[in-house]
Amino acid sequence: MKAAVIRFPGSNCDQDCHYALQHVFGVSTDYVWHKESSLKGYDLVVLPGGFSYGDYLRCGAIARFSPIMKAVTDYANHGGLLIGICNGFQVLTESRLLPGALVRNRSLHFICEHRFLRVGATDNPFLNAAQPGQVLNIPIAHGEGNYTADEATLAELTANRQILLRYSDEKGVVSDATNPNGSLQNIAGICNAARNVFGLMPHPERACEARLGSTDGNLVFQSILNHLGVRAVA
Amino acid sequence: MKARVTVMPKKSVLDPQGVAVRNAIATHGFPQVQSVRIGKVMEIEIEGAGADAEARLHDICTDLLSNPVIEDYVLEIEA
Amino acid sequence: MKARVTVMPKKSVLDPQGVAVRNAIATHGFPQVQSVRIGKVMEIEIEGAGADAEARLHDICTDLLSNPVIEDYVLEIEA
Amino acid sequence: MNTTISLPPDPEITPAVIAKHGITPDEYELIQKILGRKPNFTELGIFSVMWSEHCSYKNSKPELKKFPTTGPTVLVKAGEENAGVIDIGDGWGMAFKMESHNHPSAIEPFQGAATGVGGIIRDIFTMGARPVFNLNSLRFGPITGNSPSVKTNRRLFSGVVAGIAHYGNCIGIPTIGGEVYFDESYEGNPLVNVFCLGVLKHEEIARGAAKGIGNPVFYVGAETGRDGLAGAAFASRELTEESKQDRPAVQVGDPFKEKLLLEACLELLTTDAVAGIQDMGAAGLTCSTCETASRGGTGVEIDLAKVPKRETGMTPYEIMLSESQERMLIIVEKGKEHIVKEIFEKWDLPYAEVGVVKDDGMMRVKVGDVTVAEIPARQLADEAPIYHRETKAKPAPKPLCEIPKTDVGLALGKLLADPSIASKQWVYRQYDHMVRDGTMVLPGSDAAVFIVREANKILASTSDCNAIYCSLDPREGARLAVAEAARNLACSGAVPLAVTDNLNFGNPHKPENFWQLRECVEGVAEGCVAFNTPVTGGNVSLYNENPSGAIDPTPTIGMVGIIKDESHVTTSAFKDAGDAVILLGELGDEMGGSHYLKVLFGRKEGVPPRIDFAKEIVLQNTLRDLIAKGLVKSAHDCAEGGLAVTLAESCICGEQTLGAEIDFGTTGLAPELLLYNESQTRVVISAAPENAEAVLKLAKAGGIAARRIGTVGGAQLAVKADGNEQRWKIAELSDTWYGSISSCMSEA
Ligand SMILES: Nc1ncnc2c1ncn2[C@@H]1O[C@H](COP(=O)(O)OP(=O)(O)O)[C@@H](O)[C@H]1O
Ligand SMILES: [Mg+2]
Repeated sequence: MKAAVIRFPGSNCDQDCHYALQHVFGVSTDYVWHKESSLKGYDLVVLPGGFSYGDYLRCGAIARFSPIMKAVTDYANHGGLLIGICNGFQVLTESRLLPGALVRNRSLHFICEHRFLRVGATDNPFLNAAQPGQVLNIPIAHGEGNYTADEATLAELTANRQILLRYSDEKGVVSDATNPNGSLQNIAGICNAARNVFGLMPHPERACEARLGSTDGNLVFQSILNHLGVRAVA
Repeated sequence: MKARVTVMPKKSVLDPQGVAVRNAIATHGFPQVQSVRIGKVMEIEIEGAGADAEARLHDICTDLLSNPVIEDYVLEIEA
Repeated sequence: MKARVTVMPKKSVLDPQGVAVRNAIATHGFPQVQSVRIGKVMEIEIEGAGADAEARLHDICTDLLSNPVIEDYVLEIEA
Repeated sequence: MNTTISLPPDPEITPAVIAKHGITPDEYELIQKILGRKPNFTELGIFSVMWSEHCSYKNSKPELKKFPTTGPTVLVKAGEENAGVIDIGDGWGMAFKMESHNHPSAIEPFQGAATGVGGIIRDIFTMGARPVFNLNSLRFGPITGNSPSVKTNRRLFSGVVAGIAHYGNCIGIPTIGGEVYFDESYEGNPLVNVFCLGVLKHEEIARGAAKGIGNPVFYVGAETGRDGLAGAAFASRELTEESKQDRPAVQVGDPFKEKLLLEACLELLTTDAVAGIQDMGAAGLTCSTCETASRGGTGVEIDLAKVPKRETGMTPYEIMLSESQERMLIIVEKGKEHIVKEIFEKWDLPYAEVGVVKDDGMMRVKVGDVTVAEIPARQLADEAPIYHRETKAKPAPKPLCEIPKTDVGLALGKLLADPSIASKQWVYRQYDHMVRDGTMVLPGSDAAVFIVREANKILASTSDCNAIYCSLDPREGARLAVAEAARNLACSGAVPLAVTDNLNFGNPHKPENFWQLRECVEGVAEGCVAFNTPVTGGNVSLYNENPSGAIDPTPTIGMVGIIKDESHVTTSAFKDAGDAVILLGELGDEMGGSHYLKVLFGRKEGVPPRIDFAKEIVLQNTLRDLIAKGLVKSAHDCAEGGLAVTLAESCICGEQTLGAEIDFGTTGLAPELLLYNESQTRVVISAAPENAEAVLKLAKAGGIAARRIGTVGGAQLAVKADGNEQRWKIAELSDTWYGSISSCMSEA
């Protein structure tokens, strides 16, 4: 299996994602520069966190027009597995590969801390290694992670079981008190209707080693490997 | 040619910044302020564009300068 | 009463956001765009304010809504 | 942008113009002697920034020589380059430094702090090091209450934190630690000291010298605008009402540009194209050209017509003095120009060949064929006049005659609520402190711990300075700051390696202020000798005053250490119910300069605690031995607020909260003295119950007092001594400590 981590000029979690895939899971992983135009031969594409083009105007707005995004869109439209983490999630909504939008946290502050997440549906390539309702401990670090969508979109997301992660407490209870940023229905991550594109604000790549406080992020990468029928070799 | 684009959050979308500013104004001793909505304004200078400049600016407004999911824009050409 | 406050970065102050957007528009096939400057616009609704409302809004503009060190503001009262 | 340069007739150089540039008549004489003629206006501006305190250290240099700067691990010494470099083993080194942005932050907190972060990061990657983490040390006036000045302090505090967050988060360097204090003395003159650390292989160390006659000089990075005109000169004056007129001194940072610049420069440094590299910080193009020439023993000639500019009609004076951010000067090996072009085009960054290295020792500035400034580079960069300022000792602090009493139970809550002691979560939550995936100990413990994966090294880092102690006794206060930094590292399991310092003081022309500076420098030097931690660099910020006087002397210490084994990483929170709580060190009895006096009685007085370095070193060595033997589950040093605050923090600062039952037995100390004294050389540790005896034995064998004082567990912190008992609900202590700053900040 081969994975690609897209590198926008302002990406800053690219190395962390690369490390998780290459060194924690032994997946052969390349960096792909934003000026490239092809994604042939990859089984997984990651849009990492960071500030793609400085995130001026709106997060992810300018990245949407970078040369590589044409290839990313084609790749996704042909069923390729695509995951956008934090800024990557913002790029996905700006590119309309996922519905809705991510706006300023309701506190107006950037928030970096460990958070509990309740797993929604698991019948997808991204969380099949988890149990529905399982609670994961994965950090967040964003200023604009407040997910919003109109009612019709929300109804569709719900009906199609596309809401994969919600901010919760340690026991999995989802409430306003456990909502760090004002996200609609505490949404932390969603997938598209075809279930090959996943966007999430939390950083699974920051939860891959016990020495950094949690290994729950591994479930996401493990799920992808399961789906592709690959065994980790690290 | 000069253009001015104003981008405002849609009425249906929560504007956390606007709410925060309203509260700040209220505690600043001006509770009569009912609501504040905050948007962006962009002043654009263009040189030597063709007759289709306005149409192209509209494209840029929907593609780049605003996100139609959450925002509306107004384009004014100032000659 | 409605007021509209437009806050723009001062001319000599770097506007990294404007520069980034100008570059994005240029690579978007519209290189005739010479410059973009980006500011904020705030739509404020006020009810039952006294005759001094405008003066007080000016105070709020300098104290709260703009940073006079790097920004200029324009206050418009829309009836 | 295509630009023209204005060459207006030079304003006449009158005594008033000279004075406005902060140049004394004697200095003007010296300038004329160096040039052999009168300077023109541009040259006057160039001298004024290079000879400002910020760039020349003309008031502090003789003092800075007192620091120990050598040692077997020192690869690049303080003062040689933009930052010192220390060996961390296996061919790896670290470059780190602290820098102040106090005055810009007072005028525009967000951009002032942001550009401070940008500046210190450039100092680090200029050395060829990849920045891996940042710290920040902040001081503001009080933030509790509702007076207009308190509101201003809150605005400054929130703006500074947001600015640091903006820059550090965007560029992707985690801000993993720091300190924040609130005190009246910083009213109107906040301190913003920022620290960056980077790692590199020994052979990757880059130099800031203009080497190789005939080599082209490249300008890379952001275009030059009129921002921050003469900021260095500005930072070298007192803040007054008139400072607000100095508004053009505000620079706006662009962290995205800096990210591009960082990546492009590090990529370029892996090639053989670079002969020298220097960031443009304070005094921009002026400082970088004359410093590289001076270090290289060469001359540099540049043509301002070729400098990328953002605005039209700038004068040579403005271009030379601009402090636009995110710019670097690179001396390129002749024939390798194409490598620079390729890399900077890849990163979409402006670059231009603006000049050439010459053999005549001159810094020559031209516009096309017209020479607009011509100054001997070495004299300009290195021969600013040096002043030996007058000193006048302040009276020694008087011992306290009595220790005021209050409800000792309520006192703990008040201390934990004091913003200087309360949790700084409101601050560090806004910083991305996990990016780069190496933060093993998150902010909130005694020291931040970061594993540098590429080097497989675990570094611990802290910044410390209790300025109350320094205001009462500057020498002892400075010694205490170094000792506390070392103790914080020891508590995390680390061995201290080296120090960077930021000396924040008032106007040096006032003899008391200069005396404080001298005492503090000597105190820091004594501490660094004792802990064997050379000073690798730092920064001096003088003229920190407001209308009611100078700030408390604040010699901020940034210390870095190394942890030999992953299993030695230790944090300050109690881990498991049933664990033994052990005090290493004495019960103590020094109340002078304590937070108990300040927070509860508004008194900053008394003789601050004394530090005995020999004893302190025994304590720290013993603690590290115990940690290495796997006997220590938590370690937290006693600092502001004394034993009671230390115990409470160990109960509440972890992922879970735990109570503790503490019994001191018979002490003979008044309860407030026992609980809140701030004697040094004390650490509270916890250990598995079965290891408690071994810990006590080993500590005593090492020559350090140690006693078991209780057991972890329950929902309360209970402290018994001399027949009295105090009980506090952990949940309440926790709410107070975590909530205090955010509740202050949620007020208007
Ligand atoms: N307080 C200090 N302690 C030790 N060295 C210092 C101190 N202040 C400045 N230095 C050293 O003096 C040299 C010049 O520093 P500086 O002018 O601040 O560099 P920059 O040009 O980046 O501002 C640096 O090597 C710096 O580390
Ligand atoms: Mg420097």
